Order: sequence, then C-alpha cells, then structure tokens
Amino acid sequence: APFIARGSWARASSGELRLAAWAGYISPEMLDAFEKATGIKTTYTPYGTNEEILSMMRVNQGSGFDAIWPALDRVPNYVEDGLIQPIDESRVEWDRCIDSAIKSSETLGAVVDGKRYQVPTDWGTEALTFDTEKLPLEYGSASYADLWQPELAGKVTVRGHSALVGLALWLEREGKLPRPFLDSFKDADAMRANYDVILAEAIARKATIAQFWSNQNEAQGAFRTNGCILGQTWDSTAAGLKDEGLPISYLAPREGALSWMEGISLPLGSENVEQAYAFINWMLTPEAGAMYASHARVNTTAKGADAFLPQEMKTFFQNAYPEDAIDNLWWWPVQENWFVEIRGEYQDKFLSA
Amino acid sequence: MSEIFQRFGKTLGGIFLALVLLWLAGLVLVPGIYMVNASLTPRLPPALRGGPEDVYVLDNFAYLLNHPNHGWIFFKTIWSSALVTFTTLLLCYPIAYWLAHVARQWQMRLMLVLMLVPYLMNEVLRGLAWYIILAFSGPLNAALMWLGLLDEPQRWYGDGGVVAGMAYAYILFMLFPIYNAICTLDRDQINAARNLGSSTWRIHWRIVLPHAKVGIATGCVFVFMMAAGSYVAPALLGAPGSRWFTQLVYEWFFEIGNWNRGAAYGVALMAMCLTVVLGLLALFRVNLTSAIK
Amino acid sequence: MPIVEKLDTSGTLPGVSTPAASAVSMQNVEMRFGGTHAVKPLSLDVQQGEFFSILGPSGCGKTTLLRLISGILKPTAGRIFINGNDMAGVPQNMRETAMIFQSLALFPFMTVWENIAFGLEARGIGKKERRRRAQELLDLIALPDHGERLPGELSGGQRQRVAIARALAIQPKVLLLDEPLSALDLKLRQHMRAELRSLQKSTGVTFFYITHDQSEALAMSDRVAVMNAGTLQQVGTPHELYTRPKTQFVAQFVGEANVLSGQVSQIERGTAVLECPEGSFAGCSTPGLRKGDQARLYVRPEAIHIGGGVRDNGLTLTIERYDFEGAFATAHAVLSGSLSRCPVSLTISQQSLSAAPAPGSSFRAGFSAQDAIILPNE
Amino acid sequence: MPIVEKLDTSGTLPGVSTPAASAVSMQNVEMRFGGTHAVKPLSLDVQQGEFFSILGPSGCGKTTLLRLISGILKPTAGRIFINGNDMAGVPQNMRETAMIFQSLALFPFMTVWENIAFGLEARGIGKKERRRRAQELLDLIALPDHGERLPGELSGGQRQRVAIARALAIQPKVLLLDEPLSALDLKLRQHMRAELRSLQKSTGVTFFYITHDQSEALAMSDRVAVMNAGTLQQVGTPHELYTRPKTQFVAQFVGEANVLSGQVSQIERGTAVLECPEGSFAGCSTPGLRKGDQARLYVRPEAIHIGGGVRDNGLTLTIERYDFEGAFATAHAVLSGSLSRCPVSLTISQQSLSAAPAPGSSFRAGFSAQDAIILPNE
Amino acid sequence: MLRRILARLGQVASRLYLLAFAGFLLGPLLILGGAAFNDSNFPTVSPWQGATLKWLQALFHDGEIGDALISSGIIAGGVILVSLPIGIASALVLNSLHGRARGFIYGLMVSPMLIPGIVIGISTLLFWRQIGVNGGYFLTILAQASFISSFVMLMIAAQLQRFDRTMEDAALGLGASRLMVLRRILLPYLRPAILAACCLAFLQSFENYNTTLFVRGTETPLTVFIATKVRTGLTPVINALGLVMMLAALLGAVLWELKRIKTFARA
Ligand SMILES: Nc1ncnc2c1ncn2[C@@H]1O[C@H](COP(=O)(O)OP(=O)(O)OP(=O)(O)O)[C@@H](O)[C@H]1O
Ligand SMILES: Nc1ncnc2c1ncn2[C@@H]1O[C@H](COP(=O)(O)OP(=O)(O)OP(=O)(O)O)[C@@H](O)[C@H]1O
Ligand SMILES: [Mg+2]
Ligand SMILES: [Mg+2]
Repeated sequence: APFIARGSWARASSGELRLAAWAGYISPEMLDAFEKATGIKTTYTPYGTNEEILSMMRVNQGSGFDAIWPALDRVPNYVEDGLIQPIDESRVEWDRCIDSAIKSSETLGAVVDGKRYQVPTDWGTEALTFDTEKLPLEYGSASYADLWQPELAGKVTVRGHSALVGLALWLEREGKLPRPFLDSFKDADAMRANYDVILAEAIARKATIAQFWSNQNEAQGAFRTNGCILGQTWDSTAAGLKDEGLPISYLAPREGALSWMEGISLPLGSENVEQAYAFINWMLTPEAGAMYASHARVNTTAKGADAFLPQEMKTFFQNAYPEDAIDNLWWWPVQENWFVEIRGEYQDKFLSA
Repeated sequence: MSEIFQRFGKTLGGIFLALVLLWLAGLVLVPGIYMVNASLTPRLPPALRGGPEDVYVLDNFAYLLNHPNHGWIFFKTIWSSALVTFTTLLLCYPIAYWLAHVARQWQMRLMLVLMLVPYLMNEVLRGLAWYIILAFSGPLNAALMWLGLLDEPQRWYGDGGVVAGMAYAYILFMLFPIYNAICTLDRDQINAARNLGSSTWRIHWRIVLPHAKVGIATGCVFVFMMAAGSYVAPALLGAPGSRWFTQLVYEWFFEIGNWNRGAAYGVALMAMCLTVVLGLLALFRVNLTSAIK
Repeated sequence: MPIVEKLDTSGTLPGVSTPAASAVSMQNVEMRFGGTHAVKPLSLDVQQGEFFSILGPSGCGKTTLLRLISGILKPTAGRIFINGNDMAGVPQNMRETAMIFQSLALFPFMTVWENIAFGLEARGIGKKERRRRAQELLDLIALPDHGERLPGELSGGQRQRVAIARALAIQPKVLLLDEPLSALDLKLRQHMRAELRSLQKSTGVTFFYITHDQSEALAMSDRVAVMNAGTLQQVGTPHELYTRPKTQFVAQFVGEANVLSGQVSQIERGTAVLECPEGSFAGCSTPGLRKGDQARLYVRPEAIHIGGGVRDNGLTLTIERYDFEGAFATAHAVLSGSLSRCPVSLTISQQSLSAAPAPGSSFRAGFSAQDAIILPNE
Repeated sequence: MPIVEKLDTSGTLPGVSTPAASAVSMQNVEMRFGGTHAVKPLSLDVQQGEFFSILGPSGCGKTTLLRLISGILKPTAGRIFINGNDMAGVPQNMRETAMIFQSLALFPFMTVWENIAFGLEARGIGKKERRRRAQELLDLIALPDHGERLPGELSGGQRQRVAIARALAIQPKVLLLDEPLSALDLKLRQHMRAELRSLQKSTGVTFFYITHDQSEALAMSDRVAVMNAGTLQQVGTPHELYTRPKTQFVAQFVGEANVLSGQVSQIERGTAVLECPEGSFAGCSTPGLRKGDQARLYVRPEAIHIGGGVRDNGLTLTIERYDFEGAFATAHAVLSGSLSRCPVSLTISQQSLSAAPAPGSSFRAGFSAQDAIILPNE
Repeated sequence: MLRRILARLGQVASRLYLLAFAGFLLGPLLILGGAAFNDSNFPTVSPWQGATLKWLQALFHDGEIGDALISSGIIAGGVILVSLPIGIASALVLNSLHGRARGFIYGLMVSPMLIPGIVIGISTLLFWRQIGVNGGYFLTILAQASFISSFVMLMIAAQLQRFDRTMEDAALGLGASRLMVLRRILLPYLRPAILAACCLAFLQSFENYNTTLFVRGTETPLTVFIATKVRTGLTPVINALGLVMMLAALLGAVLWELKRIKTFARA
C-alpha cells in the first residue's frame, strides 16, 4: 500500500519544504526571511547528532524530508545505503559559495564515485573550551593532552568518539601510535592497531571525564550546571556559553582543531526538490549566510557574509584561531560505514569501561 | 471456541476472533518472530542480502557474551532494576496500607489525587524533574550545602540518580496493585487477629502481607519490567560510568546502525525480563492469571 | 410457672442472679458515629455461663454493641466491665473475650490448625505446644483430621466450627458471636444451633450471641435482649418475650401476631378491654396502660380457635385462603362486619384441617383474654 | 377428601386433566454436561394455567430443567412441547416463554419502563406504543410512578415486580421462574408469595416455578414436582406430597419426619407392620411394598401425641430438651429401651406446653397408623 | 505508660513518613514547575535569577509544541481506535472461555505488557520495514496499540467479570437478536469501563517514549519532542510546558475524583 508506505499520511506533497537540520541551526527569523524571499513555507525538524539523522534516514529509507544537513565526512555513508540522491549541479548557484570550500569538499566526502551529493554551507571546529577564570589556556601550549591530566579529575567533558581522535593526535605527536593516524581511515587493520593503543590510554585516563556529551546542549550543560571547566567541544558550544556571559573561551590546540564541513543533501525520497534547491541557493546568499552564522555560531561558506557579521563574532573567531591556527586545522577525513562501525565499537568500549 | 459462536452468533463471534487474531498474531507474535530472526542474521549491506553470507549465525549473541563490559552492564541493569523494584516496594507498602485501612475518606482522596498528578504527566517530564534536582549546581546540592551537610557539591547523576529517578517514575505502578490488594482485605481479618492477641507486626507479617501477595507480585513485575526497559531515565540521569542496557540497544540501532545486533540485544533484554518475571511469580507462588488484574 | 423451668433446664442459670460478678456488665453505654446514634445509653448484665442473645432488625446497633465489648470500638460514654474489671483503656488484644465474626474472618492462607493456634502463636507459645492444643480443639469440634487443610477446602459448617475453635483456643471468659449462622443454609443452620448449644453447655463459657433471626434466638438462648434503633426493648427468657412482650415492637418482631387497634375502655384485675371499630376485645393489661389510652391488642395466630365455644372474645371471620405449610396451614381470613378490611391469620393444625371451614365461608372463632395482650401506643 | 378440595380452590385445575394441550410437555428429556448427568430422562406435563413448582435440593438440576424449556440449553435427548408445538430447533428468542432469573437480571442502566419494554423493542414496536404498554404493566404491578427510575433505585420487592412485568410484557404462554424470591428477606418473601399467587390467578398465565424452599412450594403451588439428582421423585398436590410421599427422599425432604428402620412383617388392607429393633409399628403401606422388605417408617413430629390413649402405636420416650420456637416448641426425645440412641422429635403446641413432661422424665406417647407411612428402601 | 508512649511515637513516625512521601511525590513537581518562572536560560531553581513569565509566554508562541501536541493527539486517537475494538473483543472472547484455554489465552493477551517497550518498538519496526512500511503515524499507532490493547482488555475484562450473564439470557429470552444484546446490553454495561479504558489508552499513548522512539519515523510526538529538547536545546519553556500539563493533570485528577464521589453517592 503506497499510501501507508509513505510513512506519513498527514502531509502530502504540498510545496512546503521539509527540512531536517541540526538543532539550533535554524531560527524562526531565518524561515521567515526564506519565505519572504521565495514564498516557500518550511517545516523544520531538529536533530542533535550525525547518527540521529542517519538512522532516521535509514528507518525511513530516505524519505520523510526534502533536505537534510549531514556532516561532509559522513556523506558516503548515505550513499552506500542509497539514502540520498546526486545533486543536479546545474541548479546550484555555485558562484555564491567560497571556492576553497567547493574544492576541499570534493575530497572530504561530498563527491562519491564522481557524483556530488552535497552542497557545503558551513564549517566549524571542535577544540578546547575552557573556563577562563579557573583554567586559563594559552595558544601554543594548549593541547588535547590537557583534557587528560589527572588533576582535572571530574572536571572535563568530551564526546566519546572524537575524544579518541583528539587523544590520538596528541599520542601521534608523542610518537606513541604504531601506524600513521590517518591510515586508520583507510584500512581497518591500521585502525585497530592505532585504536587499541588510544583506547587503552583513554581508559587509563578516564577519571578526568565528568560527563560525555553527544550534542551541543549536553556539552553546554556540562559547563553550565555540571561543574566542568574544560572540554573538547564544538566552537558553537563555546560561543553560545560566552554569549550567556559565562567566563568561557575557545581555543585551537597545538595539534590542530578538528574541523568539519557540512552542507545540504537531498534524500532519495525528497518530494519537493524544487524548494530544496531554492533553499540551498538562498542559504548561499550573503544575508542568509550571515543570519545563519550569527544564529548557529558556525562559519558560513557564503561569499561576502563577513560584512554582515556582528563584531563579537569576529573577535571570537580571532581569539579561537590565533597565529597559524587556521592553517593548522585538522580536517575530518571521510568516515565510511566500516569505519563508523568500528569507531562505534571503540567508543562503546570507552564509554562502558 | 464453540462457546464464543454460541454466545455471540457466527458473525459477531467471527469478528471478535478475527480481531483477537489480528492483534496477537499480526501485532505481537509475527513481529516478535521477525525480531528473533533478525537477531540471528548478520548485518549486511543491501547488495549482499539474500547472498551466501545471509545465513543464520549466533554472532550477534556471541558478541554480547564476549564483550568485556556488556555482560556486566546487562547484569547491572537487572540488579539496578531489582533495586528500583525493592525500593518502591518498601516505600509503597506502608502507604498502601494506610490508604486502604487507616486513612479517612478525604485523606485518601487527596492522596490519590496528589499521586495521580505526576503520573498523568509524562515519563520524560518526571525524568526531567530529577534531572534538574540532581544537577551539579542544582537545588539538591544547594540545599545540602545550605544545611551544612555538604562542603562542596556532589555529582548525583549516575546509577544512584537513575535509580532515584526510576523509583519516582514508576512508584505508582507499585502502589496501585498493592493498594487494590489490601483494599480487598476484610477488615475483620485484622480485627480477628488483634482480637486473638496479635501485635501489629504479627498482623502485617501473618495476615496483611500474605493477602497482599498477589498485588505485591504484580507491582514488582510491572516496576521491574519498566525499569529494565526504560531508556529515558538512564539517558537523562546517567553518568559516564552508568550505562544501561537499553542505551546499548539504542546505540546499536541509532548510532552504530547495526540493527541485527540491536535486535539480538533486544531479544536478550526480553528474555531476561521474562525470566525475572516468571521467577518472581514462582517466588511469590502467584500465577500469571491471578497477578495482573 | 412450671413451663418456664422446663424450658430453662437447657441453659444454666437463667433469670436467677448469682452472687458472682456478671460476665459482662454495661453501664449507660452509648456510641455515636458522627451524626449516627448507633447505640443509645443502655445498661445490661450478662451472667457467668449464660447463653445470652441480642435480637434485633438489621442496622439496630447489634454489631456495634459487640464491638464495644470486644474493644474494637471505644464507647462515647459509659463503662463496660468484664468479669468485674473495668475495660476502659484496655486494648482489644488484652481482653478476656474472643469474637466470632459474621464473615468468620478465618485466615485464608493458614491451615486450619494454624488458624486455631494463631492466638497461641501471638502469646508466644512454642510450636509443639500449639499443635497439641490445636489438636485438642480439632477433636472437640469433631474435625480431628482436617488440621492440614486450608479454610477454603472446608464446607460452610466446618468453617463455622473452626472459627469457634479458634476463638476458644485463647480460653476466653466470654465468647462474642456476631450472627455466626446467617451465611449457612437452613438445614445446616438448624444443625449448628444444636451444636453451638451443646458446646456452650460443655465448656461453660459465657456466650454473647447476636442474631436478627427470632427463631434462632428463641430456640438457643437462656435470655434474649430485643434491640431496636439503638435501644434495648426488653430483656427476658424466650418464653417471656413471646408470651409477655413489653412493647409493641417486641410483640410484632418476635413471632407472628394479629393486631387490633382501639382505645382502652376498662382495666380490671389485670384484664383490659379495648374498644375497636371491629368490636370490643379483652386482653391482658400491661403496666403503664391506662383507661382512655390508644392501644393495640396482639393475639398470636395459634391462639385463635375456630368454633363458637365459650371464649372471652368472639369473632366472625371469612376465610380467604389457606396456605398449606406441611405440619399446619395458615388460614388467611378477614374480620366480617369491619369497615376497613381487617386481616386475621389463624394457624390450623394438620389434623384439624379436615374440619376447617371452606374458603369463602364465614364462621365463628374466638380467643381467650389470657392469650391476648394489650400494649399502649408509644 | 374434603380437605384437598378446600386447599385446591386457591389454584385453578389441579390434578384434573383438561382436554386442552399441556402448556409444557417434556418427553424423555435428558441433559448431560460432559460427565455430569444433570437431568436424567424424565417426562412431565404441565397444564394450561397451572401454578406448577419444581422442588429440590441445590444442584439437583432444577435450573437446568428450566433452561431446557426456555431454550437457553438444548436437551441431549428427548422432546419438549410448548402448547403442543415441538420446540426442537426453535431458538430461545422465538419461544413463547419468558423467564425470571434468580438474580432477576434487570438491565441496570435502563430505566424501569425501558426494562419492561425491552421485549417489545426487540419486536420492533414503536416507542410510543412501548411506553403505553409498559405503563399498563406498571399499573398492574402497582408501581405506576416508578417508570423513570433505574432498577438500582428500587427496593428488593419492587425490583422483583419489575422483573415479572418485564416477562409478562411479551405475553408469554408460560412464565418460568427460577427461585425468584430466594434473595429477599423472610418478611418480604412471605409477602411476595401472596402477590405472585394472585398475579398468576388474575393473568391466567401458566407459572413454572422453581424453588428449593419446601414451604414456598407447598404454600403456593397447584402441583409440585419433587426432584432429586436429576430425577423426578413425585408429582402431586402439596397435600399429597406431605401426607402420602411416594419415596423416602420425598418423605424426608418435604417437612420434618421421624424415621424408624426395620423389616416388613405383615401387610394387610393397606396397613403394614414394620419390625424394628425398637419394637413393631404399624403404618400405611405403599404400592410396591412386600413382606420381608427392608423399609422405613416415617411419622411427622406433629402426629405423635403425648399420653397413653388408645393409639395404633405406642412409644416410651425420654425428653432431652425443648426448643422453644414461639407458636410451638419442639421436644427432642429419645426412644426408651432402644439399643442405639434413636432420636424422636415431637411438636408441642404453645397451649399444651404447660402440661408437657419435664426434661429427663419418661412418658408414653403414640401415633396412629393412619399418620405413618412405610416406604421400602431403594 | 510505656505502651502509650510507644503508640504515640508510632503515630508521629507514621505522620512524618506520610509527609515525607507526599514530599517525595510533589517536590520534584514543584521544582519542575518553579523553574518555569526562573529568569535563567537553563531550567533550574538554584540559583534563583528572579521571577519571569517569559517562558510561559514563549510556550504559547511556540508553534513546534503545538505541532507536537497535535502529533501526539493523532497518535493517541489512532491508538484508541485500534486498541478499543481489539480490547473489547479480546475481553469478550476471554470471558467466554473456561479452564486451560482461558489461562493460555489470557497469558498470551497480557504478554505484550511483559515485553520491554523498546523491544516492541524494535520488532514492529523490523517487521514492517521488511514489508516496505516505514516508521510514522501508522507504525507508531500499531506498536503502541499492540501493548495498550492489553491494558484495555484487562480493564474491560475486570468489568465483565462482574457481569451477570443471565442478563444476556434474559434479553435473548425476551426476543432480542445477538447484535441487539451486544448493542443494548453488553456495550452499555461496559460503558464506564470503556470510558476508563479510553482515558488509560490515551494517557499511555500520550506518555509513551520508549516504543515511539523506534517507530516514529519523522514524526515528532510530544514526548519525543520534549526528549529532543532536553537533549538538544533545553530551556525553561519545557518547564512551562510541564507546568501546564501538571495543572491539566491536576484538573483531570480532581474531576475524576469528583465524578467518582458522585457515582459513589448514587450507588
Ligand atoms: N464505623 C461506622 N461509622 C459510621 N456509622 C456506623 C459505623 N458502624 C456502624 N454504623 C452505623 O451504626 C448503625 C448500627 O450499625 P450495626 O452494624 O451495629 O448494625 P447491626 O445491628 O449489626 O446490623 P446488621 O444486622 O445489618 O449487621 C447503622 O446505622 C450503621 O450505619
Ligand atoms: N454449564 C454447565 N456445565 C457443566 N455442568 C453444569 C452446567 N450447568 C449446571 N451443571 C451441573 O448440573 C447440575 C445441576 O445444576 P443446576 O444448576 O440445574 O442445579 P439447581 O438445581 O438449579 O441448583 P441450585 O438450587 O443450586 O440453583 C449441577 O451438578 C451442576 O454442577
Ligand atoms: Mg451486624
Ligand atoms: Mg438453580
């Protein structure tokens, strides 16, 4: 019964954009502006993690939404499971997008088997968030290692799987990894060899962790109400806390901030493709980009958005990435399904320990 | 079966039986079998399904058995659920007795209304209330420090917090069965025992408790079931060291994406619940039919 | 009166007040539940070893009275003595009474012998001794092999006996029984009556028995107190209550009675005459009855005899129908010549049935003033 | 016998077989529930307009019999006719019977008039007409203003009457009543007996009445069938059953009886002599009784008279106790000189109580052979 | 004397226990509701940042919550529509059975209550996915109904146990058809139980999270919405929502009690 199989009989294809995006990325003002610009109404469903939206797509076999917002490095997962469709590049206003983003996204996951599956819209990092009063950090000396110091027992928050990556970068710098860390993303044996070492180190130092976060809200909660003074979090997390007036700052460590890019992809079952492209193109306008960046506190790929950004955002950016930090970013390589599965295994062992 | 047709006639009887069949087979049994089936097959990408690798294996269960922590988490979940069950039982018995045999009408009514309110809201909100209370900089720590019982804030999230939150969330499922059971106790039984010279303790031990047995068993079964199968409370109130089995199941499905292994974990959870429930009933010497009324 | 003595030999010491203290003595005892005045101030003495019954309609306060004695309830006013000891402040588990509840209240999860021994268990007596004493009681109630059963596996009469044994196990001075037979069927009830009586005789324990069944009260008791709406109406032997009721309530509640209403026209040497619309009738006068009072005359159906013989009171009746009841038939008749339809019923024995007038026919009947009683309206 | 006629005028056509077809006719009807043989093959004819009762102990199959007639159950064997029509294959909602259940089974959520009109509703009769007819019946049962109440708001007796009206509304040929009075208390029960009887008379509907209460059956019915363990023991008028029981079961179940066991030594002109360990006694013989048979003699307590007058049978008794029952007392005595303790009970009227022997004393008594009956052991 | 003191102590202790229990029940609610008035971005009562009504205002302007409520309502309505016929039919079937068959069927019928919620969610999802049906309203309703039907069945069966079956015979004897017996006798008799079962089914569906989580597809019923908020952007708006639901629950509970008192007084 196709009627049932659509999964939802309450909404028909109505010309309304059904958008699934990260929680906190879309503000009502943005939706209003979008509607004003294009006449398209939008319903917005938030999610908190890459896994959440991926599994939602899996459960619904790629239907239910017209546009989703996965991380660039996870796009191949969707392609492998046949959940998203290639982008019709002719319908995208590429000249609105920063060139370097278009270029680097090709190698970082947006293009699979020669077909593009995602239009990059923003990028951000995961680095050190710290309490400026209780634990001031300096660029150059600050390191992922700081998270694992025994004297910080019960005062740190990290995310399960990315904490292992940060730890890996420190261990690699110390020369303690058996294989080059980037090989882990290409070869399961290399990965296991490296991750065994990383995991052992992480478990030995687990006492510092007060709380694991998996989404922005939890990460912020760790600082707000759970007594944490240092964490490995997204830049937007720290920016949000700082906005609230908390003595929080954000800094790239010497090993390099973990950087990701995100963008909009079209699920296989997208019913309002027209509207989805309209949204992509609107997101790349400088005004929309600025609105977006200042609401979500991530960095937009829309050309010329800087001009519209408030001053404190620019200051935050400069403080976070002083000196050569911007050149030193560590970009997430593609994480294929096999990698994610093994990654999950190690994360689980880490969490369960 | 013939009696159904005799009582309701062919048409109505047929409709009733069809509905029952639809429910028990279509909604419960077949999906259950499907889940077991899924738990016995490996996770394969769509391309490989139906191929030579698509055979029955015990890998998914073996993974659970061989995992350094999951087995432990499994038993901790049982143990903690039992703890929740026991705590709620201890908390509820005196109240149930009081409601049934001591309280005046208005007291009883007031208490019942008070108790219904948290129950009529949803489980997530009940969990949220405890999430707020137990927060590091939350009211519990503030109150304890103000009272001078603590010098610095404590972390309450973790197994303790989960147990407290669950006890709160499920306490009514313990209270009502016991209350109902004690209500049916003829007050003359208590009078008779006292009349024969019995002390209050003895009355409870020898008269009220045996009578309330079925209610207690029912309450225990329900609370245990709910605690073991709850995802909200551990997700909200847990800490790095306190993972629950349901969280593992959730992760297999929604983070790692290995549904087959998730199904296996689900089967294990169900098997464990049924074992404990049947064990409880046997322990109380209550049969399923008289429990759950 | 020789008859009274004859009936009384079944009991022990009816009517005769012994010097020993009363088994139960209530003095101006009163009980209120909020607005309900369940027991109005009353006094009552029950002799040692007596089979004493309270008889009254449903809701008249019988159970309340019993619960006051047992200590389940505390009286709002008045004092209660058991064997001469004031019971004020003595909790129920310290009184020398044992109660048998209407519902029996056997403990369903304990075996019969555990039930019986429960009172001993509460007194901290060892298991062996408990078993021994329970067995003695099981022998007494003629259920020696039923100790290991559960109450649910016994018949109604057996359960009844177990409840008695359980109460007797604690060797009470007074046994309080709350309508213990009302749940049983007729034949069993009659059988258990005899059993209760002989048990009371053989143990010598004072029985304080409650019932709303007048035939039960009359057949079993040494003395009966009739109760209505929280007050005691009359206390006396069954024979006294039946033949010499002191109030209209007692006359009507105990046994069947034909009633004639009128005004007292004359009182002389214990005999009064009542002027009714149906004629004037003579009957025994009662204390407090005065000339000119509105009053009622009560005469039992078996006291009205067919035939025009020399009786104090003559009636002309028209038979409407006979209800055949086996040993006798009840004739339903109306008084001829009365303006309102005044029904009169007569008991006609099996043997004299063949001589009885045919339905529809009129005939003369009469009763002696001795057999009738005139009571003033309250 | 004049007496029989006298009693029978209350009914319509007892004993006399009319040419009209029977209201209910059962021919070799049998009912098994798996292993239970609830009704053994029996035949029975109930006349038009008769008040017919089935009397038997609990579990003897009375209800089953009624349900067979109403069509709730289908007989395992045999045929049932109602007004001459074979009922095989006729479902219960098509039969000309109406049933009144022990529990009454009033519909608690419908008003009284809706209850009464339910049968009419089922027949598709319009609301106005239903109301009108219901009102007629409400008038008949003397509850004209109670139509809008719910059954829960009525007293026991009123509910009873509504159940009757509901059954009468569909104008049944036969009204089947399953112990309709057993849930009421004594006084109300006696009142409702009279009401049921007069209703039956005024409507002329055949009543098929079930009860385990012998006094009810005796008092109300034109004819009674005594049932035991699925078989019919005897069918006859109440007087026949009481005075001329045909089986030992009937003799013992209907009324009280004293029993003597022995061997028949002589049968002559309707009188038999039984040799018992206690002596030899004469009584009415019964068909099928032969010399040398083991048999029992039954004599009613009221048939034994105190005094050494010229009776057919003499007894020496020792009084044990008197149970005072109001109108009369029951004397419990034992037969002197018998080896085993042979209990005998006598009914002593109130009036003669004063002349009765004292407990413990021995005295002579006797009964006439006319009043005793000798039945062979089965 | 000692006895009196002990008795008095016992009384005081039981009073205290009662108070503590009431506190345990109500304290979290007070804190949950109180935080809705705290002028802090994160729901808490300590530290108290001053009173505000802005969160309540925000609640009434929040369209997403409205959508979630509607979504929950649709699901609950569907669950009632599915589980009520099933529950009634099951109770009637059970009521007509005897002996072993009854025990066995009864066991089967209560078993869904003994399966953890997430397991029901998983099995429903796996099964229907296999035959091509995705998560969404349809699956959510089916998954919830599969165990809520058990509750409905139990409530109806309890009422049926007190049903005097001779009423059916009486109706048939008066000439009613089987359908009329069902319509005029059984269903009216069961009405209170059916109403109660509706309430229970609604509540169970409304508060369900563990099962819904797996089968909701892309729908966002209220519990999932709240849970998502708690995980991805908790503000005191959720407390304001909790407060409103609490008041609604209180109103509901009081009305329910009043109705009980009324029916009690009438009986
Ligand atoms: N605990 C109580 N609270 C309020 N009223 C009560 C209580 N117990 C009894 N009553 C009232 O007191 C009156 C007497 O009740 P009681 O139980 O003594 O009657 P009873 O004579 O035993 O009646 P029955 O024969 O029906 O058992 C009744 O009106 C009853 O409603
Ligand atoms: N549906 C049934 N299935 C099996 N046995 C039954 C059924 N109905 C009745 N019986 C059995 O048939 C016998 C007669 O039952 P019935 O109800 O007719 O007795 P009764 O004379 O009406 O008794 P009572 O006076 O107690 O109502 C009993 O042994 C009973 O157990
Ligand atoms: Mg009473
Ligand atoms: Mg019957």
